Amino acid sequence: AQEKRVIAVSIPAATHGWTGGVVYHAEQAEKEIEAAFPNIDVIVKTSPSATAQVSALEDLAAAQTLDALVILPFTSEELTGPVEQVKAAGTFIAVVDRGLTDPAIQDLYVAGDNIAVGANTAKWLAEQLGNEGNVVVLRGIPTVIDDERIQGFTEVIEGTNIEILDIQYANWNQDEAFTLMQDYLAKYPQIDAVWANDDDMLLGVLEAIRESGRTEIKYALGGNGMKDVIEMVMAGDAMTPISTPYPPSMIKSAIYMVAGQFTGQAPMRGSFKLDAPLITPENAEQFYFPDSPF
Amino acid sequence: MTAAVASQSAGPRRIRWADMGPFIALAVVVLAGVMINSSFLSGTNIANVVTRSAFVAIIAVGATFVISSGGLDLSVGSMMAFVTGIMILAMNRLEPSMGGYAIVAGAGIGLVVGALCGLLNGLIVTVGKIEPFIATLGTMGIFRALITWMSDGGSIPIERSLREPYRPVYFGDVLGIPVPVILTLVVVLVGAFVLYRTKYGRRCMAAGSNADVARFSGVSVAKVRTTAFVIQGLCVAIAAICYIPRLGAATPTTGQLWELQVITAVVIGGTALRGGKARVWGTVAGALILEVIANLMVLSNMVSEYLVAAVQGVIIILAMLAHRFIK
Amino acid sequence: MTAAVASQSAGPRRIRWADMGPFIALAVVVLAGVMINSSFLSGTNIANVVTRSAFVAIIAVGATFVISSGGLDLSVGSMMAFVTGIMILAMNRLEPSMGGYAIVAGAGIGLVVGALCGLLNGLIVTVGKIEPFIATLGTMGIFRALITWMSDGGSIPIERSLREPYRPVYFGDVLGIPVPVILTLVVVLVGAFVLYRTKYGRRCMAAGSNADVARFSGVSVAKVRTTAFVIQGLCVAIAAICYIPRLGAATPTTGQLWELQVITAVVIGGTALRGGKARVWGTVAGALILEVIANLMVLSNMVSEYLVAAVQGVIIILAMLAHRFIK
Amino acid sequence: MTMSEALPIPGPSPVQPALPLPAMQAAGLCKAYGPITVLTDIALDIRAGEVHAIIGENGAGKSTLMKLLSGHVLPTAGHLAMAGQPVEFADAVAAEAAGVVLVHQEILLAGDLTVAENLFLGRELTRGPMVDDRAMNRRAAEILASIGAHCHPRDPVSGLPLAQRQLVQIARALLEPRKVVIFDEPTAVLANDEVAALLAVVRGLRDRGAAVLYISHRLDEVEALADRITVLRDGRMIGTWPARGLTQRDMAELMVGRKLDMLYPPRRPAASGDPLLRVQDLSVDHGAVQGSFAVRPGEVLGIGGMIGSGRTEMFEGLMGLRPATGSAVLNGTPMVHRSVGAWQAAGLVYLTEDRKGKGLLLDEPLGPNLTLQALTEVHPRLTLDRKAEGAAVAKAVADYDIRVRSVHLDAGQLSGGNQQKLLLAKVMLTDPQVVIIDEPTRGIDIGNKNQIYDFIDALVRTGKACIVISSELPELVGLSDRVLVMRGGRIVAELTGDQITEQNVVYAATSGEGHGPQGAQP
Ligand SMILES: Nc1ncnc2c1ncn2[C@@H]1O[C@H](COP(=O)(O)OP(=O)(O)OP(=O)(O)O)[C@@H](O)[C@H]1O
Ligand SMILES: Nc1ncnc2c1ncn2[C@@H]1O[C@H](COP(=O)(O)OP(=O)(O)OP(=O)(O)O)[C@@H](O)[C@H]1O
Ligand SMILES: [Mg+2]
Ligand SMILES: [Mg+2]
Repeated sequence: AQEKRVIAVSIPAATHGWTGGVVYHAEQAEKEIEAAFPNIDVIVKTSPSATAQVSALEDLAAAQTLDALVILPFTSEELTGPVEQVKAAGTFIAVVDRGLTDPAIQDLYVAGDNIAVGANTAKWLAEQLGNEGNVVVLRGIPTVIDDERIQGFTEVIEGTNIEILDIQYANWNQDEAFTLMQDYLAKYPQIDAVWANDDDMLLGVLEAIRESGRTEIKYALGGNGMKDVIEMVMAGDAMTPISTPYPPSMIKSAIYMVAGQFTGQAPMRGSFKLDAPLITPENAEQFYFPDSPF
Repeated sequence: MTAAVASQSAGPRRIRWADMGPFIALAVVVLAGVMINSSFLSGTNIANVVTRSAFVAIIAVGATFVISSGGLDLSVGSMMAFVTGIMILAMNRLEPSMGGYAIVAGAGIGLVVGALCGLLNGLIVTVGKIEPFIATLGTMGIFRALITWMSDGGSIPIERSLREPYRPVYFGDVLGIPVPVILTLVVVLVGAFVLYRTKYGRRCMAAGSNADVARFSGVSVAKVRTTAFVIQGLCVAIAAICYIPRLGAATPTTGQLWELQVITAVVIGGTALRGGKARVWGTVAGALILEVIANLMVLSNMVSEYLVAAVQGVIIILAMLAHRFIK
Repeated sequence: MTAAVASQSAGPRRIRWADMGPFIALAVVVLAGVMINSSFLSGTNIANVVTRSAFVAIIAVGATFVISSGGLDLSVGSMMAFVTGIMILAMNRLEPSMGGYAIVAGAGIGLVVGALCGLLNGLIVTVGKIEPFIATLGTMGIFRALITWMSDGGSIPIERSLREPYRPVYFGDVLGIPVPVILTLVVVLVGAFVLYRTKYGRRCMAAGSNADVARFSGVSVAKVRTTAFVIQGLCVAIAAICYIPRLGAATPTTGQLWELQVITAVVIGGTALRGGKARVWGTVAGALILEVIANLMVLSNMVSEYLVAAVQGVIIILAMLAHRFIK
Repeated sequence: MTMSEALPIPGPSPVQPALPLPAMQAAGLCKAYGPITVLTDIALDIRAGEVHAIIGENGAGKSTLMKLLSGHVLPTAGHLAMAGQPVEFADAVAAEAAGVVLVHQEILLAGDLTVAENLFLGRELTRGPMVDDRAMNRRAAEILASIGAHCHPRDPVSGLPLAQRQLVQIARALLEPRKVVIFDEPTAVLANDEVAALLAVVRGLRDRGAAVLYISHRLDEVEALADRITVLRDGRMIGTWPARGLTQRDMAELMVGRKLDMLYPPRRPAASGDPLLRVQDLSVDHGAVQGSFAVRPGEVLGIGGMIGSGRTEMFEGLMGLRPATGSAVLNGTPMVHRSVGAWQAAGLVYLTEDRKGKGLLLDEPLGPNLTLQALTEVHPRLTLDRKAEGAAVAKAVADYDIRVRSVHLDAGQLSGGNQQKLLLAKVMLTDPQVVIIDEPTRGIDIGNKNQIYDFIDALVRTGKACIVISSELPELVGLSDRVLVMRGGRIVAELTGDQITEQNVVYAATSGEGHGPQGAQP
């Protein structure tokens, strides 16, 4: 029999739609890979916070020899040291989404581009609005992802005549987004577009707009490529004609790339940056995963 | 001896200024709102705010029972998410055979599930004799995990065909009063009736005020407290019933941190956390105060988005301080 | 009367089985761990778990003061984040002029800030006479908002040049005992000394047990409670000092929900939430129990990732139940 | 009747100017709670080396006056002076610092702390930075022994019976030398032995030059102890008299303002018929062992014993309020599942000795307190019947002579004796067949005791039965048709007919196996 290879996967716990998607894809990858390659053991562990993730890394490393670690870090700064420690034992390190502050630690890096998510949305929006108009923005939970998206968005908008009327936290929560949008609507008589930074929140925003009966709002956009929103894009929805992918399936890709080296292929190394192209009615099909919970 | 008898004739009931505290605080917050932003008083905004506060208010009425009987329930937020999830799954399953009636059936199932969740909490606390804080912290984790598991971390949306017939339960109105507001009023009236006008209410206060006295007076403290938790569960289910049509889905974030809002509403309303006193109407005022403050945070332009939570915290503390000094 | 005199002669201190509850529960959980995964007992794993539990244990020692004196502090998690943020900013600012000594200076500043945060909580509760639950819920929002604001919603990392010299405070060991464990032991010993062997400790218990009696006996309940909050703040700062080298940054999510873990540890440890009793060593056992359970969740492969929180909830409730029935 | 007729005593004795300055002096003291005036124009001088008794009916204002003197409550008008110097006490702590200490009528101790910790709370003995537990425990043991308390310094207070707690409270006051020591009904919860020990302590205090203020409804104690007696009625001073010359009867009549009748009801014919309640082999954890007894219709069964003999435990066990084993038959029906509710439904109620901790909701008004136990009887329908409750309150106030200045007061604001009456009314509202009353007249004034005895008598004359647990021997003897005496958790004697004497009860309670020769006390 072959020697058993262990791939540990450390990801955030499913606290909202997108992280839920990550957990789903990681567990899918685990099932598929373990079924296909009996010599590979994939261990998926979720953590509700950065602290807990560091603990989980310690526990995983203490309990067995890890051949590879696939990690979606909560934050770059906080996880860099602990991952470095795991690497010191000879583990192959694959980092997903957020790079560590010391890139030398990462053998493989599958990068999401949160800045591009914001920037691409902003560019499209500016174009559609003719560089004019009022937008309101809903942001998520105060974390790096959220921060980068907002940064990407505002940098682009600053170069236009578009005014950002307001930015408030809605914690990537549908409900809070609904409430916040209702209040935006009460506060601002003229809103041309809304950007919700995440499709979960977008659903709440759309409900609030629909209920208010306001008609001046031309666009309400989200991000992340949630399947319900992609359905809307595919159907050519007037208010939400585009989305930006930030597919939680990137974790699955990374796990597969890592698993490759234990099935006889040469190890994949280096940086793979996922682009954040606009999802439009034309290309929506390829971003649509009807079985994913997200 | 005559003096004693004379004074025994029932005098006028004392007016308690202290009991007016929450309403005065509400008035102050509303006034502040009017000064901060003129659109605060617009019909839609007021309707929005009041309607939105329905969930917390309804759950908080249940919490008033639990707290005044000497308990505490931290699980209401997760329970809300769990019950919502079960209801949607049930409605979706029943829809093919029952059509629109699936909503009614699902609501019924929700009430039963809510009551059972409450019963679970109640039994752990009374039969298991575990500090309510810890017991319901445990079930909070359990309910939250269950909804996450049921939804695979994503969301459980209600069937499209049910959305339209179900919509009015949140968005509709009767004679201009939004349905959730009417529901809240009904819940509060029933709650106030039970607490102030029935034997059970008396027993609740006794159990919360001094459990030994209650026991020695033949009141089954365990039964009374368990019942309070069941009532809490029912209130959660009622809130869930009018919550579903709003966004049409249950997610792992549904109802997150509502437990804190609910408890805050109850305490701002004048119910003491150590039990023995219940102020149902105050509780409603408390829920409104919280919602109005949140609304004002968005409507005003004075506060950095980062500091909203700080300002809310400060306002709540100030409101409680004001309340103290009115006394 | 002879019998009476006999009974007054100092008998041996009774062994209280009930007090052993937390330690028995800890033993049971550890045993479960051994059965679930053989690597549980490995030196590294045990060292990891014990070291990690230091944060919650240290903060929970402070919470034991607050709770036994009749208070409650929900703000410790956010306070931890806030203090961590301030400390890192201070260290980064001082680093150019002071080099490695910036760590010491920063730690000093952290202690002062922690004490002040505690003082704020204490004054709101005692002078403002606001229910501790609500007061500290308010400051919880305030501290959380401040760290969000300080970090602009992102994170505050410590200077690279400070990371190496600071590392040993979390990762180092003395005679094989990890530094955080030593720190925890010191805090617990000091805490136990103050609670059980000083006047202040006595008065803490009295204030928590019956505030009126304490007052009549010349104990200033307000002072005692405020001091307890200050001690809590100091403990938070100590935890922050050994937290920074572990993660190297403060973020708006640092310490989130720790307040619940801390309170759970205290209660599992045998301290009653209503005040008047303190079990410092039990508190430490409680913190260890929580950390071991979390560790087992990672080590075992039996539980769906979605259900981890549920299983944790169930285990905590079972531990408390076992504890009850041992009594 | 006019006042002069009622008072057999010549007017108040003039103040004797020859004496040295009084230890404490009060002039023009008034106290009002909002519109409710409790005390009017009280003038008092309290002399060192003297026991000064304060007597008066329930609600007369005795406890309030004591609280004014000891800084627990601030007067609305009037002055205090100590040794001629005007003083004002900001709080009880200031008063204690000045040498004035009050032993409260209600128990005020921190339940989670041990006996010694309570005694030394706020003035702990220390060695360096540490509390010196050994010294405090030693000192506590001494002082407890000196007043005849049976508890251990390291016992947690919450586990102690009421009487022991009262003794701890007394010990607390006596820990340091004081100028003025005030006892507010210290013996209400004590039994004979402890009372005797306490009286000796009080005399000792007096002999060492302290001024003692002493409130009691047990007039025999007052007669035995007091040098001077002040009588309060309805918040006013009736006067101060030297104790010598005053009989108990005189005191009672001064308090009440009218002549008093016979205290105890006449003997009833011996009860016959099948027992209403029969209890077999009742054992309670940490308490009674294998108690068996029965009570017949028309009978008052007295239960005697020293404090800590397990009487309260036995009956709390019977009621299902403590873990207990054994069988009980009520009215021919075996009571398998025993709980307060089940007993009540079957026609038996128990009245606790601890009115503050287990009897009344102190933050609730009279109505809810009165009807808590009889909710279904008073409110038969779904909703609360406010009118019926009001009527019940009015009836209780009249029947039990509860002195309240407004029915909207909370139970905690009633005077101690009136709380006791409210508690009695509350339990009786369920219309039981068998009543177990633990210390029926604790803190009730002499005028009303009478009324309560008549009440018990009337009750059993209608074929009901009553079990009276009492530490007051005259009461036990005067009221009971049969007496069981407990010692160390066991029923050690049954006394009937002429055997029921104070001596026999004391003998059985302290040493004898059964009823031994009269007066053979060790
Ligand atoms: N806080 C208060 N508010 C209103 N009335 C009060 C308050 N406290 C006491 N009283 C009233 O003052 C009166 C005197 O009470 P106090 O306790 O002094 O009587 P007492 O002489 O000690 O009676 P007892 O013999 O029953 O102990 C009572 O009528 C009581 O109801
Ligand atoms: N929780 C307990 N654990 C152990 N012993 C106890 C406990 N509670 C009471 N006791 C003991 O049980 C004995 C009986 O006390 P109890 O109060 O029944 O006496 P009593 O005869 O009713 O006297 P009293 O006149 O004070 O009511 C006492 O010795 C007491 O110390
Ligand atoms: Mg009195
Ligand atoms: Mg007794």
